[in-house]
Amino acid sequence: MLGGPINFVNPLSVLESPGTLTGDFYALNFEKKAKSGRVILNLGPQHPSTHGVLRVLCELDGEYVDRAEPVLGYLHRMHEKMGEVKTPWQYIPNLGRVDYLHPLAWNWAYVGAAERLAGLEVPERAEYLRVIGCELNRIASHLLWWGAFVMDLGGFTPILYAFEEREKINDILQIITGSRLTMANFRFGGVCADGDERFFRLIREFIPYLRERLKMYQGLVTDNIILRRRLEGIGPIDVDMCQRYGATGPILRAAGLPRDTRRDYPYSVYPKLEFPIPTGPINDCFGRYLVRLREIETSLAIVEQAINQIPDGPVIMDKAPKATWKLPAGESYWAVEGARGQIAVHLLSDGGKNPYRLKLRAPGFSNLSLFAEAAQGTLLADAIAILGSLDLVIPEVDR
Amino acid sequence: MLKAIWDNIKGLYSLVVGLSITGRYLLSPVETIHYPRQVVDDEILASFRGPIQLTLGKKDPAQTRCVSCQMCVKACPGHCLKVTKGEAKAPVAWTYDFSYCCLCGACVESCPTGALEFSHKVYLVTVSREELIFDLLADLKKRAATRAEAPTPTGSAATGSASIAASAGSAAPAPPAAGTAAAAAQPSPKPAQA
Amino acid sequence: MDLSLAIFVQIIVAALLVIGLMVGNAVVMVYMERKVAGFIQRRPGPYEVGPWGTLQALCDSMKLLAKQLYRPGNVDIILYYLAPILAFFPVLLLFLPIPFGPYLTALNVNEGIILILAFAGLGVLSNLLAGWSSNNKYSLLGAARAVSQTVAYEIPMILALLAVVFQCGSMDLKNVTEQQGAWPWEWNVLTQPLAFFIYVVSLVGETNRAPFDLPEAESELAAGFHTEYSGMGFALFFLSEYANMLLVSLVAAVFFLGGYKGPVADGFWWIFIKAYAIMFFLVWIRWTFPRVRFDQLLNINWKWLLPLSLLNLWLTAIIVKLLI
Amino acid sequence: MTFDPEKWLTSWRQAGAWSLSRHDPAKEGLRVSAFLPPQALVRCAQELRAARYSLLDISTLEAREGLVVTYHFDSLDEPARLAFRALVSRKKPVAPSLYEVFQGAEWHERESADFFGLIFEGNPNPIPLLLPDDLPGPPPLRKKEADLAPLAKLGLLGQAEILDPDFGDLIGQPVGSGHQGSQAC
Repeated sequence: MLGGPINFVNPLSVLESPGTLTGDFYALNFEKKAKSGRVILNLGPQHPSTHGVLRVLCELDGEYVDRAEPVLGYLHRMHEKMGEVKTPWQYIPNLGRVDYLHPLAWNWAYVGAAERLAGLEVPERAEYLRVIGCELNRIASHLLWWGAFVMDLGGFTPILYAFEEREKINDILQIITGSRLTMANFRFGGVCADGDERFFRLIREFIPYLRERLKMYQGLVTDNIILRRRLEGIGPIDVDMCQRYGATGPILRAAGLPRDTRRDYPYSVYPKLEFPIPTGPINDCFGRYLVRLREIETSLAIVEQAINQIPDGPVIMDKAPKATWKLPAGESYWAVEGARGQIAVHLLSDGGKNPYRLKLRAPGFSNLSLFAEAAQGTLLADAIAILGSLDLVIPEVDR
Repeated sequence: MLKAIWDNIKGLYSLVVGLSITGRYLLSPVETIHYPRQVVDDEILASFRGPIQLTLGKKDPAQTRCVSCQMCVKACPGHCLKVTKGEAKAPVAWTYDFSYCCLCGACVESCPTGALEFSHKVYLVTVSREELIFDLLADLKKRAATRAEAPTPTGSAATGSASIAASAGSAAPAPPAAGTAAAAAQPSPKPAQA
Repeated sequence: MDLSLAIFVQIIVAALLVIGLMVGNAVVMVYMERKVAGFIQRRPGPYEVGPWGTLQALCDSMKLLAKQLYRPGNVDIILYYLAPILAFFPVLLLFLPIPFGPYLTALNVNEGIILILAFAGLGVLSNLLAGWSSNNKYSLLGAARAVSQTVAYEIPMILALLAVVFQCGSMDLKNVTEQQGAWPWEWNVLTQPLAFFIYVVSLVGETNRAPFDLPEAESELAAGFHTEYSGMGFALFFLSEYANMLLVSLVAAVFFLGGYKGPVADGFWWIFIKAYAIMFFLVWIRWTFPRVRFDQLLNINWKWLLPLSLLNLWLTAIIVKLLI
Repeated sequence: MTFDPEKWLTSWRQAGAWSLSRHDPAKEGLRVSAFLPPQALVRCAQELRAARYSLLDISTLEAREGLVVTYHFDSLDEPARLAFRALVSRKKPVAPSLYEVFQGAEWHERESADFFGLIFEGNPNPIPLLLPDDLPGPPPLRKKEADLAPLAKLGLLGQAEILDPDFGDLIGQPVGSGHQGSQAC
């Protein structure tokens, strides 16, 4: 009994005699701690607003969520084990599958960790192409989040507007990555393909276009009184909570701390680019919403500078590692800023054919872990809003 | 109290703004492409990485450049390639199981002779797993035959090293692909359009 | 005796016509909803079945009819099957007093609006039974929401209509129509703009349409009270939802927009044009706005609509008293 | 505020660290790390919490000497990533839970428990997180005896200053070795 409401027990019997529930291991474990007279609602794994296959067990007091516990693992594919049975090169396509909305950042975290470990030099043009790809990808990720979040709140149209932009970004990224979803154009020591004239032309056309569209988003969604009333003051997540749960990315920035791996641990050509780090005026759902929308503008600014600064040159180093390349022995922990927070890869090698151990630090994993505390005592609808505001991509959480 | 009323009136105005935006889009033309009747531009497909195929031979298009060195087979993370070496260097069988392929390009990039490239097959549809196991040598012969009927100028001299877009030797050699081939050879932000 | 037999036959014929109207309305509305949603979202909507997808709704209803009636385990069987029927049939009755044209009324009753409002309250019972009997927690929550929402939104709705009743001095729908003129400036909407606004807002709440579609809020409660219904059970809920929409829109047309009266020639076409204009507006806002939260929904009702409608009623009463 | 590695090295030395390492942040991504005795973990985590550090992740790996549990921390105020590690026996893998200090540790610990069969004492909800509750077989990331690499080879101790003699014996580096290197770094 995996999904849906926990077995078919009459809701009345829950009120009369708790303890008669049957369910799977997780449901029973959750139910053990439930107070009497409470309804236990099983949101997911198949549920319209759990973004894939997250499952949340909720103990409801009326419509108030008294206790919530996310149950993970429905999309677990053991990417860490796959990292140990494939050569470093062969593992690169896997990274696109870890987080399909911001695959290039995951590519970068892994490739970057290996490059640090092996001491590879990346040509500057490749670094710029990485920045452009990663930032466009971040915009695409935030756009999809924006649409899905508004859909969680009951507005169906924005997600399709977001997809229009997303398709344009996919058209652009397809030129340098060859695919539209699970992109993987990063190679050790560079990227696999150069952008052509059309690539830069499309980006130049896209930047003013998206800026215009962002104004439309403002009118259609951001200023909408219903949306504001749904989000303002809901689910405050302060710095202390972020610290205790290790939350990063827009959640931490909405809490008021300008932490951004691109700035704190400057990598690639980010030091040459000027961009603000948006921090939220408020730490509630609406603050997180605003931070993400501003990050779209920030990323646009970065891309605009990058396409103007990009130098000529090769896009991959000479004698770049091949598919059978071995990592030198050692340890490397390297992080990049993904759309959801700090993506880190802990890569250890004993000099063998495959990496010895690969640990993927998924920002969504830490961000989701605070949901139980943030959702406590909120209405069910607010809990859904909080869940949406965390920007979850379940494949990334489950890995 | 008064402020609350004023806020609500302003809020009602925001609803009108939202309605005007969706109303505008209601009257604007649709954005989608209606697939069987319309298709996306070839320009977009030119950079799409579909299932791999063998590059047409230099002298005889039907003759593959593959020398059965097994580099691609070793590089493939999905173990989807099978190359059987014949008497000479040339392969006698070249099987490609697309159902295991993750389109990473390891084979294309590791091929020392540039015998592999990505196709631009977007509309590939099969109803069974078996149909996804391609015999690439037969496919090459078929393409060579079509090409012989309608010869088109291509610039597919690029060795399969770095550029994914360099695979311009397919049946639909779009100008942008040739342009990227030039860009890969001598990268610059604005390569000369071929 | 003869007269009562004639009325009986008239009602039977009218009921059959109304069933036809309800089904036809659902077909039109499904098509309109999907087409409007499609164009708002910049896609074509239904396209393949029939010219411009016009037969899509018919095909959908065929599919629903042909589907197996799947019943989950441990449901309360009687109530489970009773609920969709109960949702469908009271709505039939509600169309009887509506004056579709100068001589096109199924049942002339003096207190037509009372009849409509009284039976409109029955609809919520079916939601409650559906949610209760289907042995699903989402359904139960949806049913609880449906009851409190519908009960709450009926009050400002009644009060808004009552203001018009005060003004016209009649509860007879035909009489109310006759007192309005053909042109828009002769309609009640000009004399009762606040009542019209309140009525339209509570109409959205009453028919459980987005942004007030809390009982079936899909991102929270999967599908709310009808989560466990498939096939014909679902189709009946669907029919009754659209029939309810048509009904309240017709009432709005009668009370505020001059009913069957219109420029050039009076007739049933005017009332339908007006009703479908209101329904188009309902569809439009559904695809524009996010959903409100449940407590906000009730706050809007009790803190804003109810005082406003009372104020409106009071003002109307004073003005009517002074003028007469 | 600038990062002062000495502060943490001193604090860990007092806590009875087995070894202390300085790292090259550009290459390894960390400033300092230390092997701490398991009983000192919670206290050191509390110090980090008081200094506004947050727990990034818990990364476990199996080496020949035992299971190494690496706790990665980052400061909320400055770029100062650091880590401390615990070495636990492969036969009886028990480590203390950091749940009381960093609530986010609960999930990371459960993940390590899934993958390596580690037991975290004090975890409030010690049930499988990512793997199903009825998964047969050993924990998936445990390696075969023959595949295990020694700690020294994995670069965890590159420039380490060994403080504990038993630990030094275990990893084959005497106390005080690597000290010069650590100073030079």
